[in-house]
Amino acid sequence: MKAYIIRRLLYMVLTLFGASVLIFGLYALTPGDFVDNNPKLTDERKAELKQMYGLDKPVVERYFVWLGNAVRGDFGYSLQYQQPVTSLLSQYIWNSFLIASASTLFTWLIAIVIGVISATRQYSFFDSAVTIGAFAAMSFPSFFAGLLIIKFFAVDLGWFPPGGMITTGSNATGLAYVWEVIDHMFLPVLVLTMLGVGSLTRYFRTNMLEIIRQDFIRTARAKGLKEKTVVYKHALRNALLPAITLLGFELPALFGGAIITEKIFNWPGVGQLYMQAFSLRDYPLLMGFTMFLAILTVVSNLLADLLYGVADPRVRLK
Amino acid sequence: MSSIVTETAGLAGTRTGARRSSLWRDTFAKLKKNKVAMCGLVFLVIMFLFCFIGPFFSPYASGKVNTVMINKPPSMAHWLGTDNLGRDILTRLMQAGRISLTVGLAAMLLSVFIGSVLGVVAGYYRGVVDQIVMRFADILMTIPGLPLLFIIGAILSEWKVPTDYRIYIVMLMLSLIGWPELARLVRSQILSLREREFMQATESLGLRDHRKLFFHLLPNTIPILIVVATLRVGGAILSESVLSYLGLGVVPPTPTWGNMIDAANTLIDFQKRPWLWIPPGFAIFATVISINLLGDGLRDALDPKMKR
Amino acid sequence: MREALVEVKQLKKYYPITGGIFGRTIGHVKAVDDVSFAIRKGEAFGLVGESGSGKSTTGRTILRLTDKTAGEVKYKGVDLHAVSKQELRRLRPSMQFIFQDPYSSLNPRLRVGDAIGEALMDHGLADKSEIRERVQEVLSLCGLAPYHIDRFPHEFSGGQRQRIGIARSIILQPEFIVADEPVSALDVSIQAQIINLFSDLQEKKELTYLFISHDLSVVEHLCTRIGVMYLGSLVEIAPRDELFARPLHPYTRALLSAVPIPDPRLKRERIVLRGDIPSPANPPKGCKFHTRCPLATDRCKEEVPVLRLADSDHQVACHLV
Amino acid sequence: MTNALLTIDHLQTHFFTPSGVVKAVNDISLRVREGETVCIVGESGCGKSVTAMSVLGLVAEPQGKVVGGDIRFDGVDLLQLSPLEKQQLRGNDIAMIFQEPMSSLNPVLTIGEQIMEPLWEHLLLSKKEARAKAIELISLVGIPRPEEIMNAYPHQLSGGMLQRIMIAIAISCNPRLLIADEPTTALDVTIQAQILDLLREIKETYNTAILLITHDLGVVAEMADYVVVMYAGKVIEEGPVLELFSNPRHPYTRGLLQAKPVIGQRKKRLNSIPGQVPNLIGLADSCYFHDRCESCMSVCRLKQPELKQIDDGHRVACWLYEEESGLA
Repeated sequence: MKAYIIRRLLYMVLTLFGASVLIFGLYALTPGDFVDNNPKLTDERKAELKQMYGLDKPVVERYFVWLGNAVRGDFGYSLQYQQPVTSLLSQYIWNSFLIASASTLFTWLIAIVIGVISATRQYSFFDSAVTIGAFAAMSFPSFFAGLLIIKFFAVDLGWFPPGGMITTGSNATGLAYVWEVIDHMFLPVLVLTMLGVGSLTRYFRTNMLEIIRQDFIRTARAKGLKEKTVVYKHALRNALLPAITLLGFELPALFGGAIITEKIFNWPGVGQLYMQAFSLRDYPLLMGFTMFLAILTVVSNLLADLLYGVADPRVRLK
Repeated sequence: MSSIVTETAGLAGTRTGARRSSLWRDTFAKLKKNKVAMCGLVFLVIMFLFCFIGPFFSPYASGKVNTVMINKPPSMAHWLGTDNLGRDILTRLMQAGRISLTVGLAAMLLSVFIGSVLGVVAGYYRGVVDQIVMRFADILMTIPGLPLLFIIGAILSEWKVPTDYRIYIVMLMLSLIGWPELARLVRSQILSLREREFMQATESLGLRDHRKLFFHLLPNTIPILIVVATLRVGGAILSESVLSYLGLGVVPPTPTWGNMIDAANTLIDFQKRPWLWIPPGFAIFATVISINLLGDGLRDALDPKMKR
Repeated sequence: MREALVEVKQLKKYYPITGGIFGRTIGHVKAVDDVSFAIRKGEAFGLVGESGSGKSTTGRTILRLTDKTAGEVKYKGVDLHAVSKQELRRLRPSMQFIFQDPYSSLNPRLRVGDAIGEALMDHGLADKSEIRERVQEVLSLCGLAPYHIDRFPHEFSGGQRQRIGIARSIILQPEFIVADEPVSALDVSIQAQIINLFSDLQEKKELTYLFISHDLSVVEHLCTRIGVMYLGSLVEIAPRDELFARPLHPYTRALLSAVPIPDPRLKRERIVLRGDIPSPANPPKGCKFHTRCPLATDRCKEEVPVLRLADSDHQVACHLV
Repeated sequence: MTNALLTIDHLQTHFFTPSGVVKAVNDISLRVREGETVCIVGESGCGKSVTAMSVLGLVAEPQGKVVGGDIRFDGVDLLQLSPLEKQQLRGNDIAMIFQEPMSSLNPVLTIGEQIMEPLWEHLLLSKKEARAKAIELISLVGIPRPEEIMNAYPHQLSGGMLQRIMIAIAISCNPRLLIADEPTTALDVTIQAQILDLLREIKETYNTAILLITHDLGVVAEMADYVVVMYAGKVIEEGPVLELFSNPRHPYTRGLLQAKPVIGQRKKRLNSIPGQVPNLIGLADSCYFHDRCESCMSVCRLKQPELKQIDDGHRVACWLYEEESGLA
């Protein structure tokens, strides 16, 4: 077990190193930066700023400086906000985490319930409806789904606020504040859930269908167990196990995927921050966030694999 | 593939054309029974006709600016209304579809090509080549697709790539982020096929390497490639639309479904002129769902045991 | 005594078990652990054993379908594991392998005619024009119809597929065939057809067989000399009649008595072995069979018995014989 | 003679596939008496397993369905039972073990949990009682260190051990009938001998009736009191074991007995049955064996023979014996 974790950690560091080269390389390729893009600055001032931010040094040197700082947890200063990238990210990350975790929760709950029911009633009307519905959910461009929902629920019906996290100018506190946030969360979470639920439902349905045909399910039935026990204890447990590793992909993908949704709903999360940083070419922030995603991906993959190793007796690590 | 057919045909001598493709005929027969998948297929054909032939029947195909007819809601003359330059939305939808479908198809072809070549090389030769290819794939896969696309898209904007070329570059970008997953898939297929007894039989028969590769290994990965490739087109169309919507992909005046929805970024168009941005959104949705349904049908027909 | 066609000397095949931070080898599954025997020209040598006995790995290693760990395999005096790839390829047609699973041993996307004929073409053993004819010939030899040539494997039953697999080997005019459990996936009535096909072919083509099976009755029917394997080692080798009349190793005796006989009147004294077959990753010390042997002594726990001649042409590895 | 415990009459189980209706079990009848071992023997696809699954109501729906006949267990018509009643019967009065012990146990639950489940469900034991009983059952089937085994997972045990565990689960509620579907096919010969011994022991100790399904005539000869031979979904011959083996009547039964190589009875050539088992879709009214039969007559191609009594307790479905029983 220990050896396995160490091996994985070593490998993880290597992968992250590769990713950092890739990320830095991509940004270094880009002509123009925060300083160049600001027409108000004089040439002298530009040169001064460039020296200050180290933008005048060769690429390789800049990379190692950046990497050296990054390893110490310092991703530099956001040029736009004049704040350390890490503190900026940690400020906004919780807002993102709020809608990401809420939608993950709903996605999994809905996907498990619907997936199991449709697998136990394969070829029924319900099953066909679920199948088509799942494909529909997978086929919406995320931004279009967001736009449609805002247009319909916020603009036309006026049931929910069209964006933001709190009503502009509101100074609600306590429960009223919580309620206001929930009100604003509703639509973005709905969109994220809708976008994610399709493929996960398909996953659970396929998995359950496969498991229900296995010999040990026949044994469970032959033992005279209740159908509920057979489906929810014997089959579902087996279907859930491999899904643990999915979680490892889901989480980072959700942060990546929520970028669009956050932008559309004007939700003050890292995605929104990221999109703004884009238009202003705030490279330290962009690189910091991209690196954060890469770290999140690698770490959550490792955690998911370890969790799976603990949960599944067949691969239980020694 | 063609060399296989000719060589085997030569080997077996008198063979009727009808028998030749019986495995594919079986597949198609199975697919035909799947009503949902057939609906998808039929719709896709209609969509293609609509986009590629439709403009020839439209009186507004020239796309001339018409200052009198700006932002008009749907009417008898303009079924889906007109845009801020007075162009017919329906016609633009067709022209945009050409680009979106082409980008989707081309990106798929390119990523399938790169992915399968690298996957085959990695899986067949293993060792160092395998390590290099797969580690590189791993690194690319650590960054979620969208942010990676945004970065590359932003670079493009900075390089001031002429708008005419951007569509090719978008294709390249999409295949660049698409290939690692395909390479992994093909590699794992090759690795598991190698363990099958018929591959050991080729060793026992003393067949040459190229024969093992092109007659035994590759033909057996084609079914799964077809399915994944089909689904890929849908994914590429979706990604392209996001990029173009954000102005990081194909940019006007070249129309795509994605950048048509860009109209929604103006508050007044978004709230009051839904005919500007809802039709392209539904065109994307309908195309992608058809592709997904067809792909799922193909999966069932080609290999029912295959999992996603 | 006829000359040996194949000589196996101290053959070992270990599969590494990896672990640790850098995936070091921390142990071995000793699938084949020091096996020596010879197969004489024209005979059918049977290799029997239960799962984990390494009989199948022995067969594969003999034909160099997997690489050996140690030892040598001489085919007509040539060490198969020492020759170059080109030389090996040149030798391939004369020694063929027949697989157990008739479903996975045929490429699903290749027509029967192509599957059987391609090796002829690839080795340049026949003109393109005559291949089809040769394929049809060999199809009828193996009990299939010439019109089957254009069909795909999935159109056939298990028994017919096994015939296709046999035809694929036979067309190369081999001298030596390793057949790995070729009938164990088949039903009794079909099994008999395939066993008969094996005997017919041997008669017509003067073949030498290495016939691997877990089924003693099949081996008794087809083979003239038999080796019994247990956990990677050969425990007994003897001519058929000798082995069945006078089994010397306690394992062979137990194996023989465990096979159910389809005769309800027959009441036999049966030796039921205790316990399970140990894992080849962690075989018992001394005689590998001592954990289940009803006669085991202290010596068996310590000392590995060597295969030695107990009688003319009857070898056994047991301290008690 | 003891009473019939299980009576199957004219059972028909069909599978509705895209290429047609597969009549997997096509009008078969058989009975199992208390304490008796009945063997159903036949080759793959003859419907022997489907028969067993039909008894327990485990045929995979909606493709498979019992479409006719009835199954009575101790006088109760099983096909008329509600799902709840069926569930209470399974594992309790009728238990079953399967061919593949490796895949027949849930990989993510402990052995102990899986043995205790039916004890909770049917015998309503408390956790503690169930645990004690489970440990007792494990040692009963001859596995040492039962406490350790309780906490083990299936992948940690060998095939033979797992089959013993399956047997422990099956006998946990003292069933009156044990259905064993190819219980030793996946096991090695020396392990097979152990399992067959165990089954015999259980039968003698508890007077459990056994319906044993197998393709191996050797196993039949060792275990059976009464034998039923199936071919293509039909019973073609049945009789007490001694009678059937010493005096097989149906050409298929004879063929099977001669096709199997037997240790110590070597022949120059095995008598094989030519051809293949027919496709079960769209069979015409004929003897299903006619195209492989060496004594095929014209009537065999036109009409299906019925199962007729020819001797005391020996029944055969073959036109060769129709005259003997007094019919033309």
